[in-house]
Amino acid sequence: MNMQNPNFLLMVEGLTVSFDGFKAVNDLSFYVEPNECRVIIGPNGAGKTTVLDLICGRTKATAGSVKFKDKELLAMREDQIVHAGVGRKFQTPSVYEDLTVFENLELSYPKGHSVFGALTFRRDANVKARIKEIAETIFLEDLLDEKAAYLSHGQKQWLEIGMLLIQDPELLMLDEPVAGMSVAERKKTAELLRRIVEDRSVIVIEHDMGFVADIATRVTVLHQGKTLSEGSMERVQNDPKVIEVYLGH
Amino acid sequence: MFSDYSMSELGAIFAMQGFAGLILFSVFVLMALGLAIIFGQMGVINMAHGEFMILGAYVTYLTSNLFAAWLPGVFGMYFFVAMILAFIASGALGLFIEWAMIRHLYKRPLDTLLATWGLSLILQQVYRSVFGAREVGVSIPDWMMGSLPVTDMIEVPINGIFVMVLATGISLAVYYMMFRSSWGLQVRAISQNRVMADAVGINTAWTDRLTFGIGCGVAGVAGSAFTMIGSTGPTAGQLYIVDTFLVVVFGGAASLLGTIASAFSISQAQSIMEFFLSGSMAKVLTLLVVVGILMIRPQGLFTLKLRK
Amino acid sequence: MERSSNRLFTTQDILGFAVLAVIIFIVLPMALDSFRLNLFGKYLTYAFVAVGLVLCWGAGGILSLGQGVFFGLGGYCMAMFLKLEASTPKNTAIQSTPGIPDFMDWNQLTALPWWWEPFNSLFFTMIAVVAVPVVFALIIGVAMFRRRVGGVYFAIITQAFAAILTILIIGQQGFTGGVNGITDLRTLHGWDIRTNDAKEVLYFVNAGLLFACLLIAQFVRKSKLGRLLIAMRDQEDRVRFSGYDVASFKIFIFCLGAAFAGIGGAMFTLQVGFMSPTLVGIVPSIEMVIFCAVGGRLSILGAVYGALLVNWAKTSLSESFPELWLLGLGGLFIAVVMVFPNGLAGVYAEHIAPRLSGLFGGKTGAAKSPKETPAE
Amino acid sequence: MTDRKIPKSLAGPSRRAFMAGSAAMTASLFAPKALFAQDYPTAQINTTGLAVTDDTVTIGILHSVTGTMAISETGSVQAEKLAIEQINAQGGILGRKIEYIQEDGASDWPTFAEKARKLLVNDKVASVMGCWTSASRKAVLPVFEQNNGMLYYPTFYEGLEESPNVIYTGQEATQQIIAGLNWVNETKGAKSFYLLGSDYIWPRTSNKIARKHIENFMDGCEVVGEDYYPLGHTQFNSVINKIRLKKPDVIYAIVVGGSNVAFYKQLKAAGIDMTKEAPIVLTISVTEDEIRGIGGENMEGAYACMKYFQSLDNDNNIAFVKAFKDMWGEDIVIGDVTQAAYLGPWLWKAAVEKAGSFDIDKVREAQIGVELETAPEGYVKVHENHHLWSKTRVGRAKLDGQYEVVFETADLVEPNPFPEGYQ
Repeated sequence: MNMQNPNFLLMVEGLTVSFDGFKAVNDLSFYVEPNECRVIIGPNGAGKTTVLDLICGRTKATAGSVKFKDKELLAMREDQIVHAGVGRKFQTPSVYEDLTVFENLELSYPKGHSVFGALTFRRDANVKARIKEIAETIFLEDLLDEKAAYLSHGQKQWLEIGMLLIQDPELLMLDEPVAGMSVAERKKTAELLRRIVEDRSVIVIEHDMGFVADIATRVTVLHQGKTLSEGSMERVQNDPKVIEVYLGH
Repeated sequence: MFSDYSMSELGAIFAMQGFAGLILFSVFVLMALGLAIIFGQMGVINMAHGEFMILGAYVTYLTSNLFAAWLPGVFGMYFFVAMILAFIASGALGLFIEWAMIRHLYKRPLDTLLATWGLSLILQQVYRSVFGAREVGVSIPDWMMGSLPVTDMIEVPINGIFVMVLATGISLAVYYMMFRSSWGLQVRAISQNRVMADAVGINTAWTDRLTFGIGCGVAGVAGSAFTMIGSTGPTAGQLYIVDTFLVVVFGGAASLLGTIASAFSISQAQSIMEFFLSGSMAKVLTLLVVVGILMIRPQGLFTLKLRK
Repeated sequence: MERSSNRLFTTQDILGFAVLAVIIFIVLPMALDSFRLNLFGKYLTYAFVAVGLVLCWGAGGILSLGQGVFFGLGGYCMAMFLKLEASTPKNTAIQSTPGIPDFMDWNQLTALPWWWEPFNSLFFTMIAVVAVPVVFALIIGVAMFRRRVGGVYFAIITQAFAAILTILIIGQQGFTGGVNGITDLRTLHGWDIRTNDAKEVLYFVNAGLLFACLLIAQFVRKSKLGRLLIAMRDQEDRVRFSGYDVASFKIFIFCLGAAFAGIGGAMFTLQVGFMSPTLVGIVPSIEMVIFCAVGGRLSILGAVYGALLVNWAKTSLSESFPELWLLGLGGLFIAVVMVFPNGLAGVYAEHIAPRLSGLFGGKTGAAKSPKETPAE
Repeated sequence: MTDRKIPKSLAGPSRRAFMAGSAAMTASLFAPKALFAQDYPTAQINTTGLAVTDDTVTIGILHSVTGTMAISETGSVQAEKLAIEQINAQGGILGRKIEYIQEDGASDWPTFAEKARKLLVNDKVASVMGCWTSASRKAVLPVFEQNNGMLYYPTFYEGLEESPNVIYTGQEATQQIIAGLNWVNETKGAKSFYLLGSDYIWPRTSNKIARKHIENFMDGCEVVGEDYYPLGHTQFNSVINKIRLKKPDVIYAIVVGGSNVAFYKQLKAAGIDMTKEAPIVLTISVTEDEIRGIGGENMEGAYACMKYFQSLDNDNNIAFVKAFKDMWGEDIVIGDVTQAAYLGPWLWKAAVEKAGSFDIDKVREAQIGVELETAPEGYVKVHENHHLWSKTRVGRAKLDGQYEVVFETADLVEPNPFPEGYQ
């Protein structure tokens, strides 16, 4: 199914990675459209996080191709992939604990990314306005001067999402964004995601089926590094192969 | 450059040079094993490794004096007693240092480096105050000195054979402990996942201490063996530290097999180059090649590819 | 929403710089005789290295155990120039080949090696003092950081470089002066650097250069790059996935540290009057790390105090109790790691600054957590 | 050698003086010609502001007490302190007791320079006994020349230096090398030589002189190999194999420090029994001091070329060895450099008394031609090039770690720090 559809934002084809012979991701292909919210689910060890790692360049693929807006990502460095418009949030929140929320966002601001640029970067009005705007989106406008270390777990997750948003990526990849959140925080996060998806594509890894049903446009089920099933939430839920994998063992 | 020699001479020389390489290999293995256990399994940089070796050498010196004074009849055998005592002394010091210092620093590997460097300075001064600034002469039992004539041209030094046997023995012992004993299982479990190991009831604190102690003990045995081939003085331990670290890093820190492979390749390279070049240039070239390879392949020779 | 950390100097920074300036430019020269002042000048040359280490290690988490290499390269560049100037045909008339440095003559060299030639020019030398260490650092940095070697591995490999360079310098004595180093340096463009007056002038030149480096360091720390370094130290992957080429930042800061060290080395040569491989090896390299650690690995001003204090203690302790010096130094290493991980600057920020601010009733940032104590 | 101006009692300690045990008492008993301070007003004998009072004169001792060189330099410090004590016991110099300020060079050359400056500039010492390695001497040399100090340097060294501010009480290279090579050629019939050394200036320069001498001045002799190892190197099996391959008559070894121990142990272990003298091992870097670390059993049969051995059989030396052991312990050994260090204070004393002044310039002038009959090594004399006329001796190492003297030159060998034809 080699579809050369220029409408796809991301085309993953034949993606394979092996660790000492063990194929964590095996000949995987899938396609993401603009403004789609794709959720990847699957049992533990299915290779979900590895797929994100491969796309964003954190792990080098053994074979295959990942095309983003017709650019081959596999040949690019992580920072180049980011500049191409792909953002990545990690499973455990990774924010700069020693810096304030403001500084966390500022470091992610898409300007001054070269050595010289960073030396001469000035905190001008545009920067401040943009940071304020993002902070409002992620519910942290009152905590700008707080050190990130003092935020709650959920707030750190939001902050990390905010750090991605400020770069305005076209594709956002989120690894378990609601893990460890309270019910109230989950609701707020779902609302946040829905707003985010409005003008970009998102790939989300999630276990919480209720949350998945809440946000997903399409769902991909991974099993042993391969696509087991793909389609709408409803279709996937009724796929006997999926039921077999989740319940059979 | 070979035209001056007959074939049989050349053959003999290459045989002996190969043997020299094997001795150097054994020396490297002995130096590096203790460090590989500590660095590879615990991630701790022990800059005082050389001083733990020298402690073993001083213990050997004291033992030889004791035997000479009290048990001259069995002086030839003192070396074995000395090695056991060296293991105990260095190991005990290792346990103490782990308790007093290292255990507070597990999360700061670069800081252990500085702290153990400080420790090495202190140990040097202690040795100097106790044993004097001069090197001490350790008398070696007669049966260990001299060489075995294999053919009329090839002779192999007995102490070289002894070092090789010892290196093999200790490698096997370490291998057995790491992969066949419950301690080894615990050590490996901790190095994979400390939190989990803790959770399933492994006494991580004690295992760490024991690991550090055993690593230091092995260093002590190495130091004891080195009295046969090198000098015993307060600062002699410093001579070994760079070589030792490079052997371990080059091998791939987490792999004992890698340490042995790297000791083998470095020793052979150095030994071959020493034959064709001046000793100094051989050393520089060996170090440069090792560092060069490490730049291209920073994970070292042997390493498992792991999912992050 | 103006935040204090975005300004180049906070009130506290200004105070810190001012106090240090008063100590270095006024108190020390007035309190010390020419001999002691020269000694402190020598200590200050180590402070260049320590400041570089604060940037690399304290801020960037890159611990180099090979800073002696850069210190030595800078020092050797300067020494080569001075040696050429001292080796006039007239001064070296007794040699078989007059006009070349004495150690070359002893090693049967009959002509100056080509790579010594450019060091006839002071201008070239002044550039080389910075450029040679930087090029070295660049090569090491590109090779290592591009391949994401860091932490302990980086420390050990830089240490190996220190060992290699030492063996090379000693082994190639015809070109380098070997274990003796390059000695008997006399004049700089005809100006005798051995007189007491010259040494005083050099002290102030040295101090001025140090302050220039401190200002550069402060600028870097307070720029976005400075915050990025801290971010990288703690969450390298996050920085990378925020679109930064992490390696290039590490290379930059490593090269900057090397440049500082090179200047320090050159000033060392000028003030002490020779350069030798003992300044290049593993031991001095690690000692330079301890200067930085004692001062506080996060504080650029602390690094200066650290270098002064440790060396002053070394000189005075070894004058009165030579046997105890190693014990003291060893204990210092351990204490600074286990008890005062943030060194003098940490002690100041935790214990002294709060009292001071209580005394003056002012709010001078005493509430800052020790982990990110800025300069002083 | 007939025109010796210095009265024996001034030039050195008598044998009986040591036997008396208490040094203080012997001063008045056995030094009848001791000079009295009041005969030499301080203002007259010290016109340049040195640390000289009406009853004391201060000198400096500058060696490494810590670091890698402490091993070697300890003996020199002990010898210098012994000499100072003996001189004081005889009434001092110009009626003034010697006091000393000891500084630690810490095996670090910049520290040596720093301490030298301190001694000369701050302490104004009248002379300095010190340094061991060439590197430390090179580091302090400009300091001494600039501040016009006087250094007594005890180590045998590579030569190529002749500073007006240094008296070299050890041998320069030719004094140590040439006679020994001739001896091994003439008495042992040695024709082929393998030169080996630690990689730094002294072994390299010495081997260069050895090579020139072998190739240009010894008929039918050749150098079959030359090799250098970094300081501190401990693995010599490769070079031992090379030596086997080349089958030299003589291994000419200038290995130093910890490497020494490794080299000789491995040589023995490789089956090269030095007592069989095939090949002969000839060294210029192993004194009795070093043998203690190497072990007599590993050194037995090797030849060393020095100017002094502890076993030297003359009255001066017997008294010196006894005094040294009385002061520093029975099981101490004395090597070539230790003896040379012992000469320093005595040579300086002789020069000061000859000049009748502590002024550096006058002492320097007076120093030339000073003779010391009481030197443990025998009679020595200061050459105008600031080195000593000394004999060259060859000793054979015994199991107990002492050398048995097997050869000595008939006459004193002239020091020649810039040897023609050897460069």
